[in-house]
Amino acid sequence: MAVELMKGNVALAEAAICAGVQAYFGYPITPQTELLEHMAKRMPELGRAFVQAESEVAAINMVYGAACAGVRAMTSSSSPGISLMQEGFSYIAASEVPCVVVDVMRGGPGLGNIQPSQSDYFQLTRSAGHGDYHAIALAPASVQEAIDLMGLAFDLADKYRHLVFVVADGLIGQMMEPAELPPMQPITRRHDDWALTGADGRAPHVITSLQLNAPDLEALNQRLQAKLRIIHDTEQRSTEMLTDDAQLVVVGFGTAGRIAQTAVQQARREGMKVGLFRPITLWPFPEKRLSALADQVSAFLVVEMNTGQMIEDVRLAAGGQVPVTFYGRTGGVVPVPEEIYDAIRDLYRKLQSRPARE
Amino acid sequence: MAVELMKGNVALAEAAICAGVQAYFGYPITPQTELLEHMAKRMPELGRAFVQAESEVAAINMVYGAACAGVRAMTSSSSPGISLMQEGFSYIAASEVPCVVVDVMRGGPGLGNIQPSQSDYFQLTRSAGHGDYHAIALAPASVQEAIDLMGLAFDLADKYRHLVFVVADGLIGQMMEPAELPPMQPITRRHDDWALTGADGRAPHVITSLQLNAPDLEALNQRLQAKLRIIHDTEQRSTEMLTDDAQLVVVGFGTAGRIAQTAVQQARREGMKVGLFRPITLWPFPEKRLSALADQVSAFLVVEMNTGQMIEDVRLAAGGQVPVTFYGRTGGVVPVPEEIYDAIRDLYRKLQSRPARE
Amino acid sequence: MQEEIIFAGFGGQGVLFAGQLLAYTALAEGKHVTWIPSYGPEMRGGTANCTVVVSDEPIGSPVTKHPSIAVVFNNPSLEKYEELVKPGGLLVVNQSLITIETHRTDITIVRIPATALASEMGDVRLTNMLLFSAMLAQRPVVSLETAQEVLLEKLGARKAEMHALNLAALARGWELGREATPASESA
Amino acid sequence: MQEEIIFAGFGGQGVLFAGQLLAYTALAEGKHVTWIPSYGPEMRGGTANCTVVVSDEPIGSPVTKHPSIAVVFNNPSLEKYEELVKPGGLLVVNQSLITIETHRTDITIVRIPATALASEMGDVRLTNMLLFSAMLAQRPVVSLETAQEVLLEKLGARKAEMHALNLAALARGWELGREATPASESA
Amino acid sequence: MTISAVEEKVVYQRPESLSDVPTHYCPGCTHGIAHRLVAEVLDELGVRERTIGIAPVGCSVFAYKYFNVDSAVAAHGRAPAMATGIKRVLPDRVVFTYQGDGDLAAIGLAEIVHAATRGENITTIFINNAIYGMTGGQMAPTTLPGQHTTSSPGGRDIEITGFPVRMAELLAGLTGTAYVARRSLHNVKEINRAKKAIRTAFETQLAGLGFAMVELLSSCPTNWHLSPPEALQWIEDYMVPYYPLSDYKVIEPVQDLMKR
Amino acid sequence: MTISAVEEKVVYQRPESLSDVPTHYCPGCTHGIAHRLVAEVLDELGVRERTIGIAPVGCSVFAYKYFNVDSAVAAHGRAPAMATGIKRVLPDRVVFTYQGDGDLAAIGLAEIVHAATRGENITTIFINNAIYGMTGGQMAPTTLPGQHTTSSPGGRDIEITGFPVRMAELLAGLTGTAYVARRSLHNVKEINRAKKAIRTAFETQLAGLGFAMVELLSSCPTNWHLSPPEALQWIEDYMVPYYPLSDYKVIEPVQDLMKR
Amino acid sequence: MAKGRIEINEANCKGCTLCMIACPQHVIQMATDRVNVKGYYPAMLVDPEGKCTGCAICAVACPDVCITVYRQVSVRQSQAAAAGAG
Amino acid sequence: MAKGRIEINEANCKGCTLCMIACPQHVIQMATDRVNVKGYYPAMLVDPEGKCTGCAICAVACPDVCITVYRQVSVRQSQAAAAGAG
Ligand SMILES: Cc1ncc(C[n+]2csc(CCOP(=O)(O)OP(=O)(O)O)c2C)c(N)n1
Ligand SMILES: Cc1ncc(C[n+]2csc(CCOP(=O)(O)OP(=O)(O)O)c2C)c(N)n1
Ligand code: SF4
Ligand code: SF4
Ligand code: SF4
Ligand code: SF4
Ligand code: SF4
Ligand code: SF4
Ligand SMILES: [Mg+2]
Ligand SMILES: [Mg+2]
Repeated sequence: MAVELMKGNVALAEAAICAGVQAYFGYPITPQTELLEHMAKRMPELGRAFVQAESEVAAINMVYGAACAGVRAMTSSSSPGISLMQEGFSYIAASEVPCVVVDVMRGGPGLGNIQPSQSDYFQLTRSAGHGDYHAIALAPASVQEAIDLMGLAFDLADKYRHLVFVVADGLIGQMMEPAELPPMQPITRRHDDWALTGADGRAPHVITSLQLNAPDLEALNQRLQAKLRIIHDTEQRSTEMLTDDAQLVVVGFGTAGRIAQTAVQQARREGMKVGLFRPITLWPFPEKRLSALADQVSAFLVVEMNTGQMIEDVRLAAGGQVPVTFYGRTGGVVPVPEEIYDAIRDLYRKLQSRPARE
Repeated sequence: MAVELMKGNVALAEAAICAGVQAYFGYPITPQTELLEHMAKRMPELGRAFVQAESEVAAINMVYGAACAGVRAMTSSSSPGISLMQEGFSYIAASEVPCVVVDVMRGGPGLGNIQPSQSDYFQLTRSAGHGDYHAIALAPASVQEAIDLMGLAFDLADKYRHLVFVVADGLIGQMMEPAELPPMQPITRRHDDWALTGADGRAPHVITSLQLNAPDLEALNQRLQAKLRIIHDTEQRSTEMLTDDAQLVVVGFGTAGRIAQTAVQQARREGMKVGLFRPITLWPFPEKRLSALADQVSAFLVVEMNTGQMIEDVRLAAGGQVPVTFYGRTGGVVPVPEEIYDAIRDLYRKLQSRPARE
Repeated sequence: MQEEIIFAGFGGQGVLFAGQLLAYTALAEGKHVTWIPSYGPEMRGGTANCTVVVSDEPIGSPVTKHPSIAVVFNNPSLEKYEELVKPGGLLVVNQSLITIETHRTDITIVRIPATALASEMGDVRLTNMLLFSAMLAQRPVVSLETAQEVLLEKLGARKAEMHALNLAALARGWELGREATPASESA
Repeated sequence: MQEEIIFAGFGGQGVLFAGQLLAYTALAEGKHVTWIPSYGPEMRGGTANCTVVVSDEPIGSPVTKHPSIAVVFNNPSLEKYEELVKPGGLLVVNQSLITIETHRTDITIVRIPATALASEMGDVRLTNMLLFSAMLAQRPVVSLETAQEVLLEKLGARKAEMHALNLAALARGWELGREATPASESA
Repeated sequence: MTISAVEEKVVYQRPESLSDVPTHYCPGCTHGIAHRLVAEVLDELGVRERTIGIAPVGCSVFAYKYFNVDSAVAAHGRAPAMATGIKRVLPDRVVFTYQGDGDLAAIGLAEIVHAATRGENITTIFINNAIYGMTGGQMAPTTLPGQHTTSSPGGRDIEITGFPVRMAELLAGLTGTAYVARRSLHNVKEINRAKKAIRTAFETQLAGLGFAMVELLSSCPTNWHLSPPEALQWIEDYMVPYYPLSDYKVIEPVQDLMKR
Repeated sequence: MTISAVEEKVVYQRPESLSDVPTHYCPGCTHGIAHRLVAEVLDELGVRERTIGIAPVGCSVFAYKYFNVDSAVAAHGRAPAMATGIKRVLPDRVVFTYQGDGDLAAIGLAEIVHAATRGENITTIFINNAIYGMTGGQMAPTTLPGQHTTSSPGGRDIEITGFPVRMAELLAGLTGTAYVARRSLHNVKEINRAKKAIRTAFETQLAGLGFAMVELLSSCPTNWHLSPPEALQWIEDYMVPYYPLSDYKVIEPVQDLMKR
Repeated sequence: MAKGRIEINEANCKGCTLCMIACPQHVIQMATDRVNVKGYYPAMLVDPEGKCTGCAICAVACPDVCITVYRQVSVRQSQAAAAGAG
Repeated sequence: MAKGRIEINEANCKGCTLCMIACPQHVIQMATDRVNVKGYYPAMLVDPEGKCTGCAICAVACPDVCITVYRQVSVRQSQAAAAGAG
């Protein structure tokens, strides 16, 4: 595949197609709609399933159904639509069927607006819906990374029979950037050991999240938690820049992390020992690496396009060792590098005026 | 009012009536249903509104509507139903209309079961739905407290024009205990300054969560956050027992906290310096008091009926000063005092074998 | 004083009501009390049981692993709860329906042919009252008198005949409970 | 080398396409590039603008407060972006529609009567091409030649006449851009 | 008859129930006509001061800016639930919802059907423009067979997407509804008929007779990619045949109202 | 005709598509009959091995234990969406949903209507017992006027709660449906008729003709507080008059199927 | 009249009486002397006079699929039927 | 024929042409020489012969409520009408 200039939403759609998604179900919502529209065109061309659902509630339950049949299935939406899917998420996680969901986040709460935002962090990373579990959440910061993580999302979903979110925002969804698609993956049958395909020559397969007996449900939860522990231990991903000798590390995911990169470079140019840490997995949060950094740096500056959500994970990872401060913009306002630079500079000055940390 | 033996669900309903709830909208779900059924009987008797909605989605939006009219309005549900209300919650919070929602939590994820659980902690305290906000969350541990907090819930909702959760579980909902109802509060008109009642002799009132212009939505978020900061600073509530000289403090909310009380008493009887801290507000989490305790104790033991959710708040409040360990049961299994006692004893022994903390 | 009492049997045997009667009576006597059912997955049939905690102090946990008293109405309940009763505790057994043997020797076990007696008295639904007062006879968690008053109040507007029958059942259960030779002692 | 270019105007003026042409051309020249629209609340009409970052290095932020170049198609865009252009930057002004005065002296300002010229050339939709190449004339972010090639490719199967017109517009804009006396210099 | 003097009278002007602000609708979009008709009816019935309107999520999300009455914006599809909440606590107020076809017939289908079947005493103005206008022209449940939209780029294929849903007929079939009609906004005659239906719908509510809905066939020149006059013609040529204009449900007491 | 010998034949036994486990249903609950009929039809059509069933949330949540086929439990009301997901990726499988009236007519109304109007090639078995069985007897959308339930303790008051919704009629009105019928399970004759309808519904799917639903009037002795025989009588006396038994929609190709 | 008999799976029977009521020959009765494991009084065939016709009406009426129905058929007849079906 | 005239709120007009097409007297035209603040060519009354009847059809057709319609009425007539309406 050649490098092409692609819009994030379209890239996400096409990457899913390359990854062998066999069924897409969705409902229009800005700033995600191009993803759905691309699927509306491409999936029928390829003889795959596309249904514009009557709502996000229906869409996620269609995904649930298709995934029960053992195929790669997905939906995409934006914040209010994601809220409507919470019950479905919980069923999917409890049933351990692999599903992929793209959230192109927008300004909230409520109807809010259609500008980029990162304020679904909590509802995606804590427990999407009721019950005890975390979905895997992958946050790209570029169109290329969106493509790469889309493929990874399906692989992780299948590997762990789990729900995986690709967490973008309006900016990534709307941005055009050169990027390269992976080769088209052949469609293979998966999950014959549990998928619903008809009980032909075998005992019936059943997919349910019902466990009326409390000890049985506790056992299910223990199994889930054991799986999540493995994911937690093995799937933490992050990227960093200029952290080697950094005294101050800026932490930001997705768009905020990428914008911060420019601010960090600027600060470096002005002689400040500043680095950038960008979580790629929001859950599992890359706390191992961040904890290690906490031993080295004097402070973290968390930058988010919300009022401070991931900061909790940073504080947990930092474990009270170093101060964690925050810079955020909300409601669809995208921070510019200049303002992040100012926040870095102010904090850095404060650090300089304090006794150095051993 | 006299002390009566009351079932938790019925007590919650009747307490809401005493608090002047003028409209109830709900959908049946175990273990919350008696609350709805009591309302079905009582509200029409009192000439107040009761509607069995077609779904939880409809129910929360009916509440939203009635609350827009300036009256005290509520719904109740249990975990899967609460998941379905997430979008509605976000609209309500953004629109700043006072609403009260009771969650009688049950085992999850998915359909799970109908036994008591506390696994909605994240979805109630982080951000119920998309966007940046926290609802106020009140967690009773007895029928009397359920009554008291129900009244408080309406007062806080009105005071802050905010969404308030009363967080119970199947055990509190189904338990009978002696309790006393407050006097019936007269119904008064509230919120004439913003409620929708018809633009008679004044400019129209508008309630919307739409702010298409990002800076406007950011301003809304700033206003919301300022309000939440006030709530955070002034409304933290908790109760504690035997903490004065405690080296180990057990932290649990609602039912888990109450069951832990017996275990703590047992441990005290056996000479262990153990105390109990029970958050009553889950948001704002009573971190001030808990931070203070962190200065004093050698460890916290968090007990929850989930796989560990509130523990994040305890760890954040403890700020890395003291180890925070966890004991939890899930899937509707209710821990008995005996097993919590064992957890206390084991941890306490470990603490004893370590050098004392200065 | 604190007692944790579990009533356990089939749905329809009046298990939950026996517990509630105890709870109402405890309240009438100014005691602290909690009552919780374990609500089973099935609509009806199946298992029904409830835990009542009665105490002079405010009650912490309303659940317990080891009750001080268990009143068991059928075989599965005996199987489940005999093990769990606290040493020194009391196990009241509905002799009529329970065919399996008990084996604990560190607790008091009394057997009452309650279902048979209730049928004899003309209403099988009196089973729970018989077992209830037999329990009180062994462990006066609340007084029989208060229980009688509370029962009449709860029966309310029902026929006088019903009142009399229930009172008679309470009285009969009490007698049997007092007379019963605890299995542990006889063992 | 990194340039941040903002194109701003009304919806329908070809603002977004001008930005995309730049992005595609940059890609063709092997540069790093990002293009983002600011998608306004309204369906259409209203404001349209996009930010293009072109760089020899991988690009960090695709947004900026202070672009190095702004190409403004109408009055509101001038009002908004004149302030923001980096000192030493470039402001390209659609003279035909912009009635208000500029005042920055620390940036290069060139005025092109693009809409009028486009009408003259027979299609008002050529406005964006005129402004685009005028910008290139002042700041060769990408080469005009590549831009021409890319444009032809994007126009694709359309009439030859269209191709010719667009190429002519690019050429004309380039000329005007080169000839233009920057306002800052003339001031 | 002798005419003694000639005076100039205003025979048409902006109704009071419509705020004096320009709308954000595209040129020729008949959302604006629907707004005006509702406002005129509120004026004529003299109920503006006790009316509460619920705007949907859709192109008419800003209806609260245009109607000079108390209003709220519902979550997408939930206007009937919100209206129910309000009407139940303020039964003497006039409560109406204004909803698009994505809002009412897709995501909000359960809410409208249940409000209707409950006989909720509210009025619903339903704008059927066979498209999701606000999000840029995707297929709606009411999109016609063969119609090209951004999510049915090859034309709506009934083999895959099924058939457009006829909401007036569907709601008329429910016992709880009092008045259900379909009208169109594609020419002056139909506009006038639409207004009468809207008036009847509000009168139904004022008389406490239950749920009333008027479905209005409306244009979306932008997403149909037609000029405003072409768009009106498209309604006449393609929509009206599929969505016949008629009264679908008029319970007896409403018939009496209409006779007055 | 000379009878040479007499042999004993099994004339009725448990169908293979029904697992050999006792159900959790209350005595006399006709959910069990509905299960059996579906299983018999699957057996007769020889499709058990390629059938996928979707159980609802409701008393029949355990249907997956009883049907000897691959199955899933949907979220409350969402069985048609889940079935859509499955059928779209496995079009040659037989996919059916089994849903109660709370599930299908209340919370899941949008999903069933849209599956139907899309002409989704699935079969829906709809158990109308005029009550929420599983949660202990609350009012359902299908609860009859005046019927006492735990959430309409004074009897369903149509002034406040509106009217019971007739789903067969509603779905029959949609263009996308191929076969819609209502039957009852209250006596042997009706049970036999119900089975024929269920068979037609599955044959409709096998022939690729689109959405088919059979509504079955079913008893809930427990929450109606009637003995099992009384409950059947109650269906006949009260439900059948409100919910007439009939074929509501039989598109032509289905009529042809029925003739065979 | 054809001759038949039924077998009732007593363990699964819930004593709902629907088979008893449905049987046109009135040869099903409810046990009164015993309950099954679930505590129900099961239905039973009481057919001393051999009135059961094997009509299977009881089986159709039974919600719990407890009833297996047998009918006596002449071999010739059944062969004929089998041939006819071939 | 009654005599009338219309006033068009040019600022709000979106140039959709629907009034022009609706007017039975063909006395509305679209401006070609000027656009309004929103960039639209507004509609305008071009009625040199005084053909406008004040029928208000244009106002009914206008989606943006831009048109106010005036009609000349005789005072007597109008008084009569007023009396009749009383
Ligand atoms: C939960 C949710 N899903 C999706 C959207 C995005 N959305 C906004 S308006 C709309 C559809 C509007 O179409 P319609 O109701 O037909 O109104 P129109 O714009 O055509 O008048 C959608 C899908 C949303 N705001 N919220
Ligand atoms: C989201 C959600 N809301 C509510 C419930 C609780 N619930 C379980 S079954 C049921 C209704 C069942 O009634 P119906 O569909 O009529 O089936 P039946 O039990 O009568 O067969 C309800 C409300 C739930 N499980 N999930
Ligand atoms: S997009 Fe369509 S419906 Fe929306 S305002 Fe424009 S023309 Fe009207
Ligand atoms: S509650 Fe009703 S529907 Fe449910 S199993 Fe019992 S009788 Fe059947
Ligand atoms: S087969 Fe017929 S006759 Fe025999 S028991 Fe059954 S119903 Fe009665
Ligand atoms: S119908 Fe079936 S379950 Fe009912 S009594 Fe007869 S055999 Fe038993
Ligand atoms: S009032 Fe009538 S005649 Fe006059 S401009 Fe309008 S439509 Fe034409
Ligand atoms: S109808 Fe209204 S908006 Fe359209 S051109 Fe005429 S005056 Fe302008
Ligand atoms: Mg529309
Ligand atoms: Mg039901």
